[in-house]
Amino acid sequence: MAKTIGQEFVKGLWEEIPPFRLVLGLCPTLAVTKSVENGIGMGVATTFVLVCANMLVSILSGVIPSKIRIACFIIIIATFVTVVELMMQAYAYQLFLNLGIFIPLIVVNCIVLGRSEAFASKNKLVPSLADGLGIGLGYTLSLTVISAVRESLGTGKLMGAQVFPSSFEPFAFMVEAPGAFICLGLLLCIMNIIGKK
Amino acid sequence: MREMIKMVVVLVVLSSLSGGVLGALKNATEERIDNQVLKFVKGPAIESIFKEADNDPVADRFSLTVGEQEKNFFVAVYDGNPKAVAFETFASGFGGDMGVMVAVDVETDEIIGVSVTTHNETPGIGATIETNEDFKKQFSGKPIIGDHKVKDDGGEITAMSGATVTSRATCKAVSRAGDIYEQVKSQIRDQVKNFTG
Amino acid sequence: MGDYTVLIISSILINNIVLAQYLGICPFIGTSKKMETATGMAGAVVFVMTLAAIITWTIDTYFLKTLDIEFLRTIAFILVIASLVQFVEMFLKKSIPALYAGLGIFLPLITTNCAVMGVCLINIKEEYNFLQALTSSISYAIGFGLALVLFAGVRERVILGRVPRPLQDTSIGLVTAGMLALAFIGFRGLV
Amino acid sequence: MIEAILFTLGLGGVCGVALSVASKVFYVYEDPRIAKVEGLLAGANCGGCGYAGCSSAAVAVVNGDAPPNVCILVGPENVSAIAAIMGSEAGTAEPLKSYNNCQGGHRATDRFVYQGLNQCSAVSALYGGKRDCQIGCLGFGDCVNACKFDALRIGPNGYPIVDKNKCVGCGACERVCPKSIIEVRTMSQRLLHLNTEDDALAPCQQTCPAEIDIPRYVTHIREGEYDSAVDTIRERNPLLLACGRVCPHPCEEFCRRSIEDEEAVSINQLKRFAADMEMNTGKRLPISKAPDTGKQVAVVGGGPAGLSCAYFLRRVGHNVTIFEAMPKLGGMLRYGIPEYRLPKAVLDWEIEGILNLGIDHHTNVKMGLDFDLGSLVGGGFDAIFMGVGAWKDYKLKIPGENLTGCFTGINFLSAIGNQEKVDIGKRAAVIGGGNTAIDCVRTLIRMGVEKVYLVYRRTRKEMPANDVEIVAAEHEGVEFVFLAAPNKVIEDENNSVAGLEYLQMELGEPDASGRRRPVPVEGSETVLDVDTIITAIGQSPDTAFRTPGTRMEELNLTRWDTIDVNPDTCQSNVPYIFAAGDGATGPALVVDAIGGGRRAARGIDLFLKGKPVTAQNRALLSQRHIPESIFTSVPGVGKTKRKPMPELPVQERIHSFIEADLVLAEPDALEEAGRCLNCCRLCYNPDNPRNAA
Repeated sequence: MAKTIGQEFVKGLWEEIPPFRLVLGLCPTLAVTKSVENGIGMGVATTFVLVCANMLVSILSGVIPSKIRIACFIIIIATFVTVVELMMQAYAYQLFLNLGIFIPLIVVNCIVLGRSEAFASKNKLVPSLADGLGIGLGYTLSLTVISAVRESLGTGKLMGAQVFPSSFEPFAFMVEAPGAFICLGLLLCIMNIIGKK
Repeated sequence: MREMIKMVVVLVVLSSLSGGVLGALKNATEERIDNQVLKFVKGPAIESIFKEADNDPVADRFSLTVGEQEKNFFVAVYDGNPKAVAFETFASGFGGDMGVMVAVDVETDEIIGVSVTTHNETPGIGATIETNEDFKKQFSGKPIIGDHKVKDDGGEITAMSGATVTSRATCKAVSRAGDIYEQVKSQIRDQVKNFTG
Repeated sequence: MGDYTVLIISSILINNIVLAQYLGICPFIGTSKKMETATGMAGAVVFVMTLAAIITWTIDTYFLKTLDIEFLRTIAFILVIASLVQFVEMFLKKSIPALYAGLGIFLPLITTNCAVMGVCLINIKEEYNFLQALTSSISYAIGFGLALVLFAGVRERVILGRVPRPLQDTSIGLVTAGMLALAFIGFRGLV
Repeated sequence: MIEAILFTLGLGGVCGVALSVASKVFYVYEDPRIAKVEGLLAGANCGGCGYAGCSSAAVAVVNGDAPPNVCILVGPENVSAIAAIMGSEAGTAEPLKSYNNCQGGHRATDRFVYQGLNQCSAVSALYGGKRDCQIGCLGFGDCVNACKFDALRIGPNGYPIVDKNKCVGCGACERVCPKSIIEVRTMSQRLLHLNTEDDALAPCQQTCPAEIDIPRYVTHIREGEYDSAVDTIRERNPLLLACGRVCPHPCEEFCRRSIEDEEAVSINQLKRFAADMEMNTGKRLPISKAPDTGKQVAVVGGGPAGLSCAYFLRRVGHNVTIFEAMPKLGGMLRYGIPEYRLPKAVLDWEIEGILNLGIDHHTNVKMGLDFDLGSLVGGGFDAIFMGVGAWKDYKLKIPGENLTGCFTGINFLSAIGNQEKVDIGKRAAVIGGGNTAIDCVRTLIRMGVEKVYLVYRRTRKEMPANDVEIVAAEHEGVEFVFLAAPNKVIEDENNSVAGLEYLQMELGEPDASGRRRPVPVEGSETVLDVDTIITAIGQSPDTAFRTPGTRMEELNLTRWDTIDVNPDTCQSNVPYIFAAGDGATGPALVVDAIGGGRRAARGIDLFLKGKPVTAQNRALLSQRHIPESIFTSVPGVGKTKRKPMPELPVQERIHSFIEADLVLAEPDALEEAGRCLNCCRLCYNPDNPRNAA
């Protein structure tokens, strides 16, 4: 527990960056990374839920009986997911349409529940906030990277701007399901190579 | 037993708190969400009809009860003069219900324009109704009240080639719009006056 | 009847829940290392998915829609699914220990299986009626099981291959899943 | 908004109530630690650990199948908390270490030429591997590749070698090994492991009632690692000094060398050599033990079975208290085996070492007199081990048996062992043919008795005593009277013994045990002129511990008065009472009692942990050999001379109780250890490597 707030924050960006180091939350990772926009949107939504749920769980951890803690965490998380859902409908409707059922599915993203249980329920408010923010931003970062790879290879464009010369024939399959799996598998492999000391 | 009661109480309190918070949030954002939904779902259809309107017809709307249903009416203001409303009707197309937005001049009871909101038609055939302006233009200027039919059925509308079913469904929807308009014509006229750009 | 055939085929093969809809990937990767585990998990998923779909459909239709509180769908569904899973687990453990040993131990894994929640949401989104919802959820579950069992079969062989160290485990697993997904794309022409 | 609140309230209520009720209605007992461990896991049920959800992972941790750090989500605090939960029980808190069981390397023959992938998992898919041996190492080193800590390498003989300093016990190697060559076990798991059909077992190890890993300690001795040899023996036998002296070494009968060579490897002498090495340095080797479990076990009887059981229970972390009826611990080792075979100083040193582990003991307390079952249960003991031995001599049931000058074997020996003065005469007869009888005659010789007879109703061939002992007794001048059935004791005017009348016997038809039944010859009464008679014709347990009014009365006894237990688990019909040793088996070898004590410790450990007390899966038990490992010929083994055991000259030894048998000298021991073929199930090291089998 000698970690400072800063370290708690930073670890999410590299040491425990999901979904590479913590191989969790794969479904949205694969599903929404067709475009960078969606990737970032999903990342931000997850970060919001993570931070809020972490904070609330760390505040309430004294009150919640341990036997039903998972149920309580689920309620808390589901509440924030619904908040995100409503806010997104109100302010970013296009993104809401793009992400579709993956927004309500943040509730079953193991990263969120995992952090609540593993970290927030045992730590004070500020470290929990830092942890949530760190992991959330790490997740956003990963999603951005994956979606950047997939979008650029799959469509030849990135955020609408052409990144490959027009002679480049996009690998259409990169934006399809098989591309998602293979892309993530190879990125995981690259992370393994980099991470090896 | 005590423990069990505590568990249930905590669960109940937490879930009802969450319900309350979400309910409040929903109330607060409801209007905006409705706007967003209409803007993204009906918006494009309305805009394509009311291209020259001074106001935002999606925002300027009222609802009336027709039969048992609530129906939204979008008001278009031309030169500070609210003179047209648009509303949606449905008819069964080739691939299920098809939504058609019909705009009516409240002063002359003539159709201003017709556009499709939602459909599930066969791509390349029925689905071309989205872009087939020639087909849709046929309705403009016709009185709203009355039966609209394709030529095969003894009407005046030329069907899209190869997409008779879709064309018929459009006619049917427009005819239904006429029925509705007839029922609530006076109410519409009263309501429209409130919107003065 | 034809509609249902189309629904079944498209749910199992074309829109396979894992390989085309990207749902339930965590348990898909996690429980596919051994064939035994995979078949157990597949069975448990069919069971829970069907049950969950029935209950959530009922709740959605008779409570959420009538009370006009559809925005509470997420919280209601997850609570119902989590409680249901826990309930079924306790029930099996006490009453049918043999079945529990085979399927029950996989039940907790299903709580956070986004496939279950996902199918419930798809049923609502597609505005299925009760029978359609039931058919689609059973078919999706079978699709999940099919993908899982196929994948486990492949993975059991993959360990015999010489996989470079950085690619080992999850990494090669994902690439394998990609190949499987590619094969499933071939079903698209079916309907 | 009101609807929203009401709905969620209702939903929460329904779910909460349903689950609470269900948790009561569908309650099933679980190890409480599972819930505790599960509470420390993330609860996300993500499956990242490879187990089916958090509760499965918790079960795996509690069963010792998964390490405490199994969860990929939780941080180090939780891992150490889980380890702490598990640490309160023998098991995972101890360092897990990888052990390589196969010493075989390339010694076993190959059945086919394999040219596939260089991976164990691949070759094992093909008929279980190319080696002839079904259990042996395949040698492609999947384990080496699996190890993330560089703790494994393939040694020069083609089998993996573990670097114990680097091994963290993660179990990766064990999981990839398609055989059971690499085993990751805690010390407790190894201590209580019984020989199984799948183990890499040499014939000698299969035979040893205590299941000592003989090839391993002989190898240690050969390589001069005497401390390791002692540690290896101590994994199975805490009484190595005593056993090294008194064990009749059944293991040597199955030594593969004895098939081709004249004599087997002198296994027991090597054990004694290693044990004496430790004692003679005067420094005790440290004995590791698991963290305390907080469970209390009472061991009734401080003999070899009790000491062994107490020792193993203590090492796996339970608290043990020994209750001994005699003034000192040791049981038959002290009171049945005479000083010249096992010096008391040696025994004291050995017992002290066992007690040093932290075992309490009370002496001079007899069950049924000073305490009973009620006081043990009331005293907070969770389980009771009965190692009461067999101390009641059988009677001859002939007239005059109770005259002055008549003794019974165990009474006599224990009086001597207790350094009491025993009033014996000049001429003595000992009746019986077992080890107790031999111990009696050899003791009498040393006490200065002029003429010592040994009266036995069959012939020398049928004598159950150890042959070495009989030979030694012959050397020391004992006169054997065979085929003699005592008829009556002749009485003089002082109510003392004046002679022993016996009937001459002849051998008749073989009886059920295969021995020819002695039949008395009519009118052949003969009188031996003796003034002291010791009857040593066998013993049974003294059942005075069965105090009326306690549950002891329910304890089932066999018709020989021994405690009726399941031989595999040593559990009696009263679940918390276990028994082993002579008290459960009837008179047997010390090494049987030691093995029994360990089996009982295993049973008690299972019982204390709330696991089903059952026999170990595929355990060999009761000396069943693995048929394929018993050879009729051993090619490549030549004749070498066994190093003779040094002993005191007869004249010197018969006048004193000084230890008669001496220990091997170091060079001899090394040479003797070199005779070992280092066998496993099928492999062995032949003298001539060209004839490798």
